[in-house]
Amino acid sequence: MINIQDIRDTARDMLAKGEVRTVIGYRRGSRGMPAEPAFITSPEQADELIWDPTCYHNLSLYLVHDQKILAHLRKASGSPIAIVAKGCDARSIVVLLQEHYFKREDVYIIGVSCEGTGVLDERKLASQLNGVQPTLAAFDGDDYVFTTAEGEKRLPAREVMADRCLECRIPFPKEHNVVFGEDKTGRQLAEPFAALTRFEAQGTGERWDIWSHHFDRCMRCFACRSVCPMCYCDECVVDSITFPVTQQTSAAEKADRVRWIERSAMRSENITYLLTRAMHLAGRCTDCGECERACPVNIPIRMLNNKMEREAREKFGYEPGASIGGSSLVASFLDNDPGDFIR
Amino acid sequence: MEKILDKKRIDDWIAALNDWEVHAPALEDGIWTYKPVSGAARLDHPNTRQSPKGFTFPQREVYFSFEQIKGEPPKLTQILPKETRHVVFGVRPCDGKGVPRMDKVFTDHVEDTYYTTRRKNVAYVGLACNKPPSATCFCLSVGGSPVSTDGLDVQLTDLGDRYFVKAVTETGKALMKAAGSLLTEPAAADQKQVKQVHTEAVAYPQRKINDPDGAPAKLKVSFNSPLWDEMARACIGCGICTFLCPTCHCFDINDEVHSKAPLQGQRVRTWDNCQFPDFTMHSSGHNPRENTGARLRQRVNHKFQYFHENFGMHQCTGCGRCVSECPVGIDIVAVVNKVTENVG
Amino acid sequence: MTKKRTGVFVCHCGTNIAATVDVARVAKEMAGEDSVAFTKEYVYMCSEPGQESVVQAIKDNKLDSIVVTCCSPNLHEKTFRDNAKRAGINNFTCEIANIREQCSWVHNDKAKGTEKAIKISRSVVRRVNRNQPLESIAVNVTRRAMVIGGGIAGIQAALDIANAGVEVVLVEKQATIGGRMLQLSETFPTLDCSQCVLSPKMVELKRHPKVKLMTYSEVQELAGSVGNFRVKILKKPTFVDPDKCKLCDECTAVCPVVVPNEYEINLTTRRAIYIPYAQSIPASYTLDESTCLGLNPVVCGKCKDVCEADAINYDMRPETVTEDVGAIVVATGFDLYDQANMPEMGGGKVEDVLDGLQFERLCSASGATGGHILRPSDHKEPKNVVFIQCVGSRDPAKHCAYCSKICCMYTAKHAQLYKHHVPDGRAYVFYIDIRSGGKGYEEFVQRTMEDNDTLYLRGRVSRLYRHNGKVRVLGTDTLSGQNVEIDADMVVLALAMVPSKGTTEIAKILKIGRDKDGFLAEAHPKLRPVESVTGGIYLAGAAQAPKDIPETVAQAGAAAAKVIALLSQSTLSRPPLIAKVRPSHCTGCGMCVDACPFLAIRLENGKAIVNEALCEGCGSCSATCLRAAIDVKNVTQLQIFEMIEACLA
Amino acid sequence: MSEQQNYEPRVVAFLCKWCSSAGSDLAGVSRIQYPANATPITIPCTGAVSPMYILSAFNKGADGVLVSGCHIGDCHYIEGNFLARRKMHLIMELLEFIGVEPNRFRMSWVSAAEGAKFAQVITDFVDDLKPLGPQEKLKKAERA
Repeated sequence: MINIQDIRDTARDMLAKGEVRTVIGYRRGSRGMPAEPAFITSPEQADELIWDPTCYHNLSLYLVHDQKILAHLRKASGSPIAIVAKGCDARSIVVLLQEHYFKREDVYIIGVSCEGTGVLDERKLASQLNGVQPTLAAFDGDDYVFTTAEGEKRLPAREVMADRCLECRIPFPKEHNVVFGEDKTGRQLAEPFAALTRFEAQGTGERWDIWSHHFDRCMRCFACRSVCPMCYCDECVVDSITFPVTQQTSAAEKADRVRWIERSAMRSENITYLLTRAMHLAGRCTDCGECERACPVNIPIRMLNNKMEREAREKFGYEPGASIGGSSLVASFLDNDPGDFIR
Repeated sequence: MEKILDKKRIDDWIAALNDWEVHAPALEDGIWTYKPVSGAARLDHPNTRQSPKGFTFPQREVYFSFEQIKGEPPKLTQILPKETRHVVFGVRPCDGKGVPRMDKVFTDHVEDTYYTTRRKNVAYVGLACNKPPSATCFCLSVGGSPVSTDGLDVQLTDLGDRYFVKAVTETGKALMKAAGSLLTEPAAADQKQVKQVHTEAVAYPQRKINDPDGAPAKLKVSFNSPLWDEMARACIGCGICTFLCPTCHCFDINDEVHSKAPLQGQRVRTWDNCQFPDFTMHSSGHNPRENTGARLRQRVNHKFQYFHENFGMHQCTGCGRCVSECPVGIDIVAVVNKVTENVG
Repeated sequence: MTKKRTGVFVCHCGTNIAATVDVARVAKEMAGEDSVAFTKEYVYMCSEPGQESVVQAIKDNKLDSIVVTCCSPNLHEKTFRDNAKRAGINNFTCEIANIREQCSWVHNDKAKGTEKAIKISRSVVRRVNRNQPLESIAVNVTRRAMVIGGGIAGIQAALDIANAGVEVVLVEKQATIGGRMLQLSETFPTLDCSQCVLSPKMVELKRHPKVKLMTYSEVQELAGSVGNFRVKILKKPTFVDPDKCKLCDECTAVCPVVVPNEYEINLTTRRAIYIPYAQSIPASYTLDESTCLGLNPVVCGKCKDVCEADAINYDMRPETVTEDVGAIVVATGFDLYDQANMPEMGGGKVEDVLDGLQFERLCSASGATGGHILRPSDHKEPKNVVFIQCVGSRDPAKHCAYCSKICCMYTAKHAQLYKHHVPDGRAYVFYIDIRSGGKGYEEFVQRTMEDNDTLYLRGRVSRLYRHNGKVRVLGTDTLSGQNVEIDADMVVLALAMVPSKGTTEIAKILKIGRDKDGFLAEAHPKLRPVESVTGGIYLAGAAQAPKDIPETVAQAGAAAAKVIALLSQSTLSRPPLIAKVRPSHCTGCGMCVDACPFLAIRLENGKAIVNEALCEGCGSCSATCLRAAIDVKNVTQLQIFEMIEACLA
Repeated sequence: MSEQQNYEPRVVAFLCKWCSSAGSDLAGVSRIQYPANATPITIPCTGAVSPMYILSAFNKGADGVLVSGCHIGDCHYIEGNFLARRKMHLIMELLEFIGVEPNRFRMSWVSAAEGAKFAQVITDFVDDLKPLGPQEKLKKAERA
């Protein structure tokens, strides 16, 4: 069981000593139960930090933001940033380190173990609470406890936990500077890739019916991409909402961008966008599930990434975020990679 | 015109609207979405995930097609929306409020043919909120009300086993007339109950913008407030807030080329979003709104200052979608309150 | 980007293209492309007037780029790029659309062929529209060559190169150079002694100041490209110092290990320490590590004890040597098709059924029998010998599809040699037909038949087996239409020539292609017969296809001439189609660094940097980069994108 | 039925320059006839085939996409086809996963010597594509 005071003390201490310039963690949000990202820069603010089942955000995204801001301001990073990271978040940081996005010494990882639970899926909770609005969520052993207008409501975490947490194999941040909570690696609340396996059992036609329905619904708000720490490209190859233009960029370079897809949110374009994203996350996605959580129209985006994750694991023996050194999945190969599909 | 409709007969009314394509909220994939009605319509939704603005301002609008054979002048053919008549059931008052605001944008100075063609062919049958459907509702703070009829053609009020049906516009009357004998005259008790439901609805506690009337002036002087950057620190720059918003209307125009020789394609308008980093990117690489703070300020100021200066009303209708759906908890109510808190 | 002015030149190739592609329509469709300012069709674009018209059209129409829609770029890309240069525009703005090999020759439906030709041409026009003018990259040349294989092909190539003053490294897998030719007794059609003509060349090679000889060595790895190869060679230990060895032969006398002698095609045996032939170069013994009792004085050590010259050293270890060379000749030779694949011919298990090379060793004065033809089973002179041609060759259903080319001639030679040794013997030859093209070849065969009284039977042998101490051969004489049954004392099989064991591996190491039969593939069957598809690597001898000695020597000379020509230049130009980084998009993730097979990319200040000298332009980086921050020049993602579009228009 | 017989699938074939493109040249030199449905795009190496090319070809209406290169171990660039094998495996799995018919994407190894094999690969691919009919799933609708 994590005592939030430990995290606060660590944050306060490090800020007071000037060892870090910011602590990125979670705090109470203004709109009710869900936590929100907190950027703590002074020791006095440390007590704002919280740790509860709504701390679902993968905060490593803000390490990426920080690098972008520094690059924009042409500033060196100076002292490191401390970040509260769950198992999946820490693995994201490992992938970012593997891709040289920043240096290990630029980040101080305050690891938090998800222990026997994980984070909340608000959609599951809503269906359990039948319209009652919770105002606070808390961990209590293997349960979540919710504060509502109608009193306290206790639910086994397993019933309202995010699927990815149920399926998580390593709910512990192996890469860390300091870690809180017990390492419950090996706990398995649900079969990994369970939803994926169920989905795959269907025929080609059924799979297409389901996916085409979802592809039709994508609005291309790019929340999935914007919330993803791995989608750090300055310009997305498929549909850019950011152009890295510098004084050196020639007119030809500006004009000659490949238009892989149109801006129209049509099925064909949405497919190309979403499949490209899945391909580009192959071997990089650590299944933090933020893309699926952020999606305002509930497209099961995570399943695409899961599919790639399983292929990488089962066919190529590759585990994203397992180690800082070593080549990326698609930048490497093994002599005995499967080739039966090739004629 | 005020009538009573037995809840069980709503499908008969919809069936009677055979000149119209009828849409109503349906629960699909865990969210409420406007769908063409097939079978029974149930208006027991809180609010739809997306606003109904797509009926007049679709995410993709084709302006015209173009064709050019090498050496010849280009040929342009305008493509106007089909003149299909749509009626949308279950529109919440906040989204109804969005309609006149969109009208202002697309018809006030310049008439946008694409918008007006769609607008004249759509009717909204609203549904008053007996209590706020979401914890993030704040219509009362922005000149709205859970029982507002603005922008609607018909207003329904849920009276348990029946709806109180009130015509707001001539189109609304026509829709009601099409129902014929399905609509009955309200009894005095009905009138009384409606009044009571409406009173209670307005009295129901909501989240509050502390000084909505003072907001335009206060925001104006807070342009350079450091709070913008602070409040936007967590912003991820996605398009959820604007795409779900009933009044966000920014768009991008692109040519979609289908063939290069001969040149063929379409010019299309698609939704755009002021929170995307490229929204104000100049081709030089300079971006006047270069960070999330500047972009959040733009959206909030547009809702609460610029629009107000132009049209004398807040653009925000208090639906709360941008608050509830923001993946990182950016909360327009909190932002306005915080930025205006200690100003004059 | 200012608009391109592209010229499109549609070649009829006589009727090769025009018969199944509507060339006029291709030209018309291309004229409709935005960037196309000029189109022309012509019957033979590669002819002198055709080429001139291209040059003229470029000048007259101020074209800045051209597309020639014709045959494979392997044939005329260089031709037309040179023309582009001659006309004053950059040669890398010229591209070829292959509408012959990839279209007109493989589709006889004119409507469909035309449609496809248009798509191919259009995609290339779109590609050229984005081609950048590029300059070739000059690289220094290493003025050294390597020859792989020390048979007659390798020896000849090495001598020719060395005599031009270029240093040569000759790498031979066996303990001696000489190869297959050293195993032959006499050669057709002159019946001169094989060793007598070869040995002087071997000695010359050994003594040549420009030749570095590496026997008992194998090529392991190749890096670099034309002009600058780096070759890793494994030098296997012989455990005998050739400088000390006095060739006294005391060691073999004491060696307790007896194994089949592969140099005598297993007709005799040798010891674990041995010398392949008396004429071996280097003239030294070799201790075969795999059969020696253990290189250990405690276990055996007899040879070391007996060696007065102290030439034997058990502590020798394999050594890896790196050689830098500018060009390579591959002359790895042939083996015979394995008899085990031919159960109808006894599968190699019937006594007194020999292959051609074994028969050569029987005839050879240096062979096991001292030049007497004695059959292996009982060492008696065979009185009836059956020679069978086309064994394993010309049999696409079961064995090798190709004609092994030299078997008609060497069988005739074998028959003559037999008759010379055993004048009262009877020689039979089973043949399908006689292929005796070559100077003096037909006359030689006729002499075999007439002067040497050899019975030629036209037909195949269906079966052979031991019967009453003889080999019973069952065959058909298709001329008389009768079955033939011969009880032979000895049978000689003219087995098909196949690429030598290890050809597959060497081809892989060198990245040169093999043809469908496994022989090393030439770059073009007619116009580039001694070049491999890889620049700077040349082919000689039977590794490329079955051939006889004169042909082998000629090809070796040709390969040597190519090497000398290549290395006579002080610099070479490399195609500039190499990777280029867009620093604005590069985040320095390093995935391209990992993907690059040539270690040509490194990270510097958080951005990828391409080493232009190492980059080969394969594009693995660009397909791996997630943010399109690296592209191969003139094969950019934008270009491929537009080509895809053109293919589906 | 007759419509299906008349239907001609449109295939984009990415051929590596050294093996499969040379193999297709050999098919030409040998005059081996095969269906004209596949338009070749020659690329330096299969390792240069970005998954984007495959998605893009389907987006632009290809009924089938072929990627063909050197046999494993024969890559002119040493290991480009190893990298390609992994990438193409992933994109193939992904396409199948969302319900694209497996026969729409194909990869083959065709060496410079395998002219007949090249012709066979194209023939088989076109035969397998015909029963599937036009590819509409990923294709950009021209008018919407």
